[in-house]
Amino acid sequence: MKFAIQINEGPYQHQASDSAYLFTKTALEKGHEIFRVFFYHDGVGNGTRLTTPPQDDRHVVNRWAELAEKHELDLVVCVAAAQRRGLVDDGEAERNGKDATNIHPKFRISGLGQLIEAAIQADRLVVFGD
Amino acid sequence: MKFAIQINEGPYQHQASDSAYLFTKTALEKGHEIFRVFFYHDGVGNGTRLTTPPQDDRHVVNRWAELAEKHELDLVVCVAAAQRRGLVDDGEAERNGKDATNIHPKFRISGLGQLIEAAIQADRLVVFGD
Amino acid sequence: MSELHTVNKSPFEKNSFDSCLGHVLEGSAVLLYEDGVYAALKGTATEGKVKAAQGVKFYALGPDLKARGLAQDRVSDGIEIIDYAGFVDLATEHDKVVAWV
Amino acid sequence: MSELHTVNKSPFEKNSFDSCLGHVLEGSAVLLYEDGVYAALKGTATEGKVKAAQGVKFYALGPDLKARGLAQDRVSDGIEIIDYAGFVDLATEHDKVVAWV
Amino acid sequence: MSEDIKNFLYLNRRAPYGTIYAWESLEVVLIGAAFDQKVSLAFVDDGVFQIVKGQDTSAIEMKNFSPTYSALGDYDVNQLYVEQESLEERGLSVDDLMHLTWEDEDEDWAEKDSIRVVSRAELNKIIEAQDVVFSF
Amino acid sequence: MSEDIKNFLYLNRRAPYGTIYAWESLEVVLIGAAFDQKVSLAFVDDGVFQIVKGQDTSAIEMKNFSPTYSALGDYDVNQLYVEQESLEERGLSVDDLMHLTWEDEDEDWAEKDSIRVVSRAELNKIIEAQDVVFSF
Repeated sequence: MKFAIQINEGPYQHQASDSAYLFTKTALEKGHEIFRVFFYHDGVGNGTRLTTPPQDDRHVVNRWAELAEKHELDLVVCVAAAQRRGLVDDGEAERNGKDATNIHPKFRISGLGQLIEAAIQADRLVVFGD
Repeated sequence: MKFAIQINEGPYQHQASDSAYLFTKTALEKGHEIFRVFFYHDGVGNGTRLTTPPQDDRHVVNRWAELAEKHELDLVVCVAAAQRRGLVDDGEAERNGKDATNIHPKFRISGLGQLIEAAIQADRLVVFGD
Repeated sequence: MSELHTVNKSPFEKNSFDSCLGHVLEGSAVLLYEDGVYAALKGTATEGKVKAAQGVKFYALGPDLKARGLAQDRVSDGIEIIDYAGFVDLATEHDKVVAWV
Repeated sequence: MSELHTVNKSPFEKNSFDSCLGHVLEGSAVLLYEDGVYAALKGTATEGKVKAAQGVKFYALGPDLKARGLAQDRVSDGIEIIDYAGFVDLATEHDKVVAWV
Repeated sequence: MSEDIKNFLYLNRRAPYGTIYAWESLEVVLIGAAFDQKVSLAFVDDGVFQIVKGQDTSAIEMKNFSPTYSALGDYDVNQLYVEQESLEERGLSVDDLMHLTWEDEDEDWAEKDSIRVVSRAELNKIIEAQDVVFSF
Repeated sequence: MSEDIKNFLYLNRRAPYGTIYAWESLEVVLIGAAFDQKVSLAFVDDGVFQIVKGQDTSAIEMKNFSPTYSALGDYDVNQLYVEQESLEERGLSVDDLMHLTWEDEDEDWAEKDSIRVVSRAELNKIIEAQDVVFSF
C-alpha cells in the first residue's frame, strides 16, 4: 500500500516527527511504499542540517536523512512555511538574498502542490501534528 | 520597573512572540526597563536571519531586531535549545562543525543561567508560550 | 501577595482556563489574551465560571478580541477590556505574573 | 467506509479525545498514541467514555504507554495494546485515517 | 482521469491568530483547488471562530487573512460545513459568521451560500463519505 | 546578598515526551540550582505524569530523562509539591510516583522525601508565597 505522510511540527518540541519516523520506518519494513513525506508548518524545521542534539539522544534530522538514503524517500519541505521560518536552500537563498543555507541535502523545498499530489497518489494520508 | 521576558515558541506558528513583542514595546514606551528577552524551547527560532515572510505580513525577526537596536535590548537565545533546533552562531558553528550560521546579528546565544539571572535581577518575569 | 494570572488558550480547546481558575486566590487578577479571550464570551459555559469566581478581577485584551471579531457586547459583564498599556500596568501593579501556558 | 481516528493529546489537557469521540461512527477504530495514551487510563473520567462508545474499537500504542510508565494493568478493559506494526496495519485496514491533532 | 478524483475534506478545528494552522491550511485549500478534486471544508470546535465576521487584526499587527475565505467561491470551493453543536457551545449563531457565497455556473451564475450549518450527526456522515481528510 | 535571594517556583503542567517542555524545564531547574535561590517545583495537571515511576522510552527511541529527577536532591532541590486533585483526576496515587529523596545535612544526612502531596488549596498558598513563577 502507498502512504503519504504529513508532519506539522518541528523536531524535539513535539513528538510528531518521532512518531511519523517510527510509523514510516515500520511501514517500509512491512513492504509498504512511502510516496512522500511532506513537512508543513513548523515541520519544516526537521529539514535543517544545523542541529546538534545531545549525544545521548536521537538525532531527528539525520535519522530521517538515513531512512531517505536507504529507501529513496522523497522528503519535501513546504516553501511557504519554510520562508516564514528560515529554512533555506540554494535557490531560496538566491531568490530572497540570503547569505547562507541550512537545508539538509536529503530534503528538498517545494510547493504545497506536492502535498495535494501526495494525497491524490497515495492510498492513505497519515497526519502527525500537535 | 524592570521586566524579564521569556518566549517559548517560534515565530508565526504561535502568537507568543507577537504578544511578547507588543508587551515589550509598550513597556518600553511607558518608561519601563527590559532587563532581557530570553528565547527558550522553539522560541530560539525567533533569532534566525534567514526568514522571508510574505511581504504584506509582519517580519517577526526584524521587528525584534529593530526594537533591540532602538532600546539596546539584550536578546538571548538559549544554547541548549538552539543546538537541538539548528540555530547557530560563529562559535557554535566552529564547536559543532557546522558549515553555516543563521543567527541574526542582534541576537546572541548563551546559557540558561541568563534566564535565571534575568529572573533574579528583574522585578517581574513575564512568560509567553503555547 | 497579589497575583496576575494570564491565560492565552481557548477554554474550549485546552484546560488552561479551568486550571487557572482553580488556582487563583481572592484579590488576584486574571488576564485573558490571545485565544484566551474566547473565555470572555457571553452565553457560554465559561461565563458562569467567571461570575462564580469570588473576589477575582477579570480582564481581556482588546486587541485580541478585535482581531477575532468579538465586539464588546459579546464580552461577559464584569470583564474589563484593556489594551497592551493596561497589560503592562497589570504586570506592574501585581507582585508577580503566573502564566498558565 | 471504515475509519481510523487517531488521538495524540492528553484528554486532561485538550479536547481532541472528546471531539474525536463525538465524531466516530460505529464500526470505526480509535488509536491513542503519544500523550493520547493517557485516555486509556483506568479509574478516570475517560474510562467511562471509552466503555460508552458503541461499536467503536479502541487501541493504544504500547511504546507510548511504556515510555510514560503505564503498565498494561493500568489500561481500561477493552482497549487493545498494539505496537507500530499494528499502527501501520490499522492504517491499511481502514479506508482512511482521521487525525484529531 | 476520473479515477484520480477524490473527495478531500479539510478539517478545521483551531481558532485563528493564536496559532497559524488556520491560515496555512487555507493556503493548502487554495493550492489544492487547482487539482480538480471534490473539496469540502468542515469547521468544528474552535474552527468555527475562523469564519467569524468583523475580524480586525490591526492592533495585534498580524495579517488579517479572513477576507481570503470570501475568495474560495471563485476557486469552486463552495462546500463549507459548520457544525451546529460547535457554534452553540461557543454562544455563536450563523449570523455571527461571514456571508460566504459562490456563483453557480449551471444556474446562470446565481449567487448561493457556501456555508451550510449541519448537525454533528450530519457532519459525521459527510466525514464518512471522504477519501482523504486533512488535519492541521 | 540576601536581598537577591528569591523564592522560585517551577510550575510543571505538561506530560513528558509528547512535548519537550517537561525535559527542558528540568534543565532550567538544574542550572538554576547553582544560583542559591529558594527553589520549589509544583506538579499540577498533566505535570504529575512527569514523575510517574517505571518510564521506559526504548521503544519510542527518545531519551528517558526521568532519572534526572532523582538527582535533584543532590542539588538541594527538595521541595517538590504534587497536587492531590491532579493525581486523583488521573487515577494515580503517590505510590505511582518515583521515590525522590534528599539527605539533610543538618540532621546527619538523614534521608528525607522530596515529594509532598498537597491539596489544591495548600498549593495556592505556596504559589502565593513565591517571588517568581516559571512556566514552560
